[in-house]
Amino acid sequence: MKVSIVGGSGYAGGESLRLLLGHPKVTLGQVTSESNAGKYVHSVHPNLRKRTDLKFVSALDLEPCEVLFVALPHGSSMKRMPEFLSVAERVIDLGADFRLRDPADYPKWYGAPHARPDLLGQAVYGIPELHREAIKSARIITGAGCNATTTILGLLPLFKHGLADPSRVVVEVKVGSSEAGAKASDSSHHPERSHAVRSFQPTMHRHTAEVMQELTFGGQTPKVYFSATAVELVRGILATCHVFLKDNLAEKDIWRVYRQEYGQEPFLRIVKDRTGIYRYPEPKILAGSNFCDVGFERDEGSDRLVVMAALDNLMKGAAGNGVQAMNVACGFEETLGLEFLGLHPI
Amino acid sequence: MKVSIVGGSGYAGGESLRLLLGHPKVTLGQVTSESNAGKYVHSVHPNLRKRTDLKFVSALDLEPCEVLFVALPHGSSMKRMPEFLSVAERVIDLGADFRLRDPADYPKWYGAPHARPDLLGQAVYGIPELHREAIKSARIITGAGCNATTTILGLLPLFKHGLADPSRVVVEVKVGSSEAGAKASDSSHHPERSHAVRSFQPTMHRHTAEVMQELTFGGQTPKVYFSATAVELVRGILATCHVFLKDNLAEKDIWRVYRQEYGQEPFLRIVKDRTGIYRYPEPKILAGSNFCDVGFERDEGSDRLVVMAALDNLMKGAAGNGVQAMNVACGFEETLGLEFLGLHPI
Amino acid sequence: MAVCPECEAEIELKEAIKGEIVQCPDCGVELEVVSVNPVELAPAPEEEEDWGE
Repeated sequence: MKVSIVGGSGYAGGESLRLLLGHPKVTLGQVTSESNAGKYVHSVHPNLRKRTDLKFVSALDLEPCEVLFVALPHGSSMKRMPEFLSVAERVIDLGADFRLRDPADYPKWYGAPHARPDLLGQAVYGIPELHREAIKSARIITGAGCNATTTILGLLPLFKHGLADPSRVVVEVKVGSSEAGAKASDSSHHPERSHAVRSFQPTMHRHTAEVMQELTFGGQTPKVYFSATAVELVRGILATCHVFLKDNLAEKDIWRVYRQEYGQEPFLRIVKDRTGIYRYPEPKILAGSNFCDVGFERDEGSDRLVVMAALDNLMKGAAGNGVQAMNVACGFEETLGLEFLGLHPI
Repeated sequence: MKVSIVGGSGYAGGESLRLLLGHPKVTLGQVTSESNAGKYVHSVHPNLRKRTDLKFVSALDLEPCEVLFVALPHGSSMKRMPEFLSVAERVIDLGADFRLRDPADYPKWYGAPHARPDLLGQAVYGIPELHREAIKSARIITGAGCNATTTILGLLPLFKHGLADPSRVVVEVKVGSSEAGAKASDSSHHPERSHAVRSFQPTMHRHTAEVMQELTFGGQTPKVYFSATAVELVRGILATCHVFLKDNLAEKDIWRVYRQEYGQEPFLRIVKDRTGIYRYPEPKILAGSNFCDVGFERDEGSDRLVVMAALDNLMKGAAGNGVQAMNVACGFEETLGLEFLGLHPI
Repeated sequence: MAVCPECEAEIELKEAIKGEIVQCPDCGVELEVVSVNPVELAPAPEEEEDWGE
């Protein structure tokens, strides 16, 4: 099956390229990058040395393919989606342009109306654990925000079963530096970014819309209060979510709900361990894997439940999830090409 | 093919377990650990959660198998090799006990005579790039020291072709913290080890014997002067080697010799790039991969050639090399189970 | 098949055009096609950008 990538020089595009190169069902088509056209892909992605002599091409030379991964900066794929749909049967857009279903949400959250509201109906929010069936027949499969993915997967069972108060949800994500992408900036300059514990968005909003959209059950939409802090990581997110339970549930009950929802999911692991060093979800040991680990702890003296969720923002938070969605859409074994378990120690 | 591991709770044993779990030709037998017998392997190796419910067993319960990986502390496998040979057709010993061919070297370098010199003849130094043919018929395949492997692979072409002065070889290895193993110590306590640039062995000797043994060509044994410095890494080694060329060779000539020796090797890459960020070998992007990257730069004003070599001490420096040697010994495709390319960015 | 003047890597060139810039797959140097039949390559003029510390 021929798969191409538009926007292959960034981190999400490069990670998609790495995964697709190792995917048994995929023949790699083209990888586009306007700024690097004509250059070897390994000159930008050194881990691909001796693995492929593929060169970047311009998007103008894009040939037809079965699946097209799109990893472009914000706002680009909105305008060019018709062009992509004319080239590929399925488009997996890792960007943010088609994530929200309601056209009215775009001016509200992203400050500008959607360029192609007519296409929104064809787009499915591409997290398989949430929309496996819909993905099977979708032509546009959207990526999900990496912080949103972590939060949604952490809290889904609670809101699906109506166990948590939707008016009081506080989430703080601790994030690595690769989340900001491959473009260097003053704040990513090593002497400034190294060893940072930086409250770069104490009242963050960007991913809230997706989280509220995906955690709406029974007409009830939770209000989510976000915060983001940069920590000493390149890959990885840890979301610490504070929710308040409607009933006085014991941890046993919480185990049951999470096991019911996630027990059969190949990529979701409930991590709450009485022994060992890694007792709760921790991002560094997930680097390169497609896992999202979820744990929780009841606050004895109150109705608070702290839920912790971790993943690799470039894998389950972007490219890995894209390949997983491709596997679902094309009827392959969902874990195909995504078997890497992560490294320990790292 | 049934493969078991003796000493599965350490880092090298754990990495072997991760690789063997993902190896298409391997059925995992037993994984022994005296201290953790009865415990789940994932309680010690968290990246194996939801992947296996295997439990550690005691080495006393070891059943016959085709290949036995041994990852025991120094001195243990020497005494127990007969026991291992009675259980397995082939033993891959990641430890140091059988690495030196000459029995006289053991008291000289390791301070004590070898316990089973009679078995030394059956042991082959297990780096496939050096001894591919011999490995095919060996019953004992030894691992190689991770620092030694890095240095040997960096310098092999020069000494094989007699291009460098054997009396003046200075090597400084920069190493990560996982090299010291899973056992905690005062110096590995995070506040003490973090951000260290620590000359912990300025006049290191431990790996010299192996390097001299494997770089002996035409009866000439090079004298290697080692130094080791700990740096801010968990996995990874960068060896910076200073050699002095007999003739005034240009970089083109060096390229030719390295390409001649390593061009067809799946795991050895010549990394010397005029562009990009990663122009010379760099350990962090090799984490989890079985690559050893080698680069070099001529010192214009003198006869010095600086050779740089990098690898992951737990992969090509230990478990990955063990699996590669197993593939060679059992007639499998040499890269089987070792396809992971490493992560970028990381 | 042309050869990189810097590292002697073999470079496959389908219908090379005079003046075209190609990158060596091994050493990454930018090369200019200075003549065709047979194809000859010479290091392309490059601005010296700093790299590293």
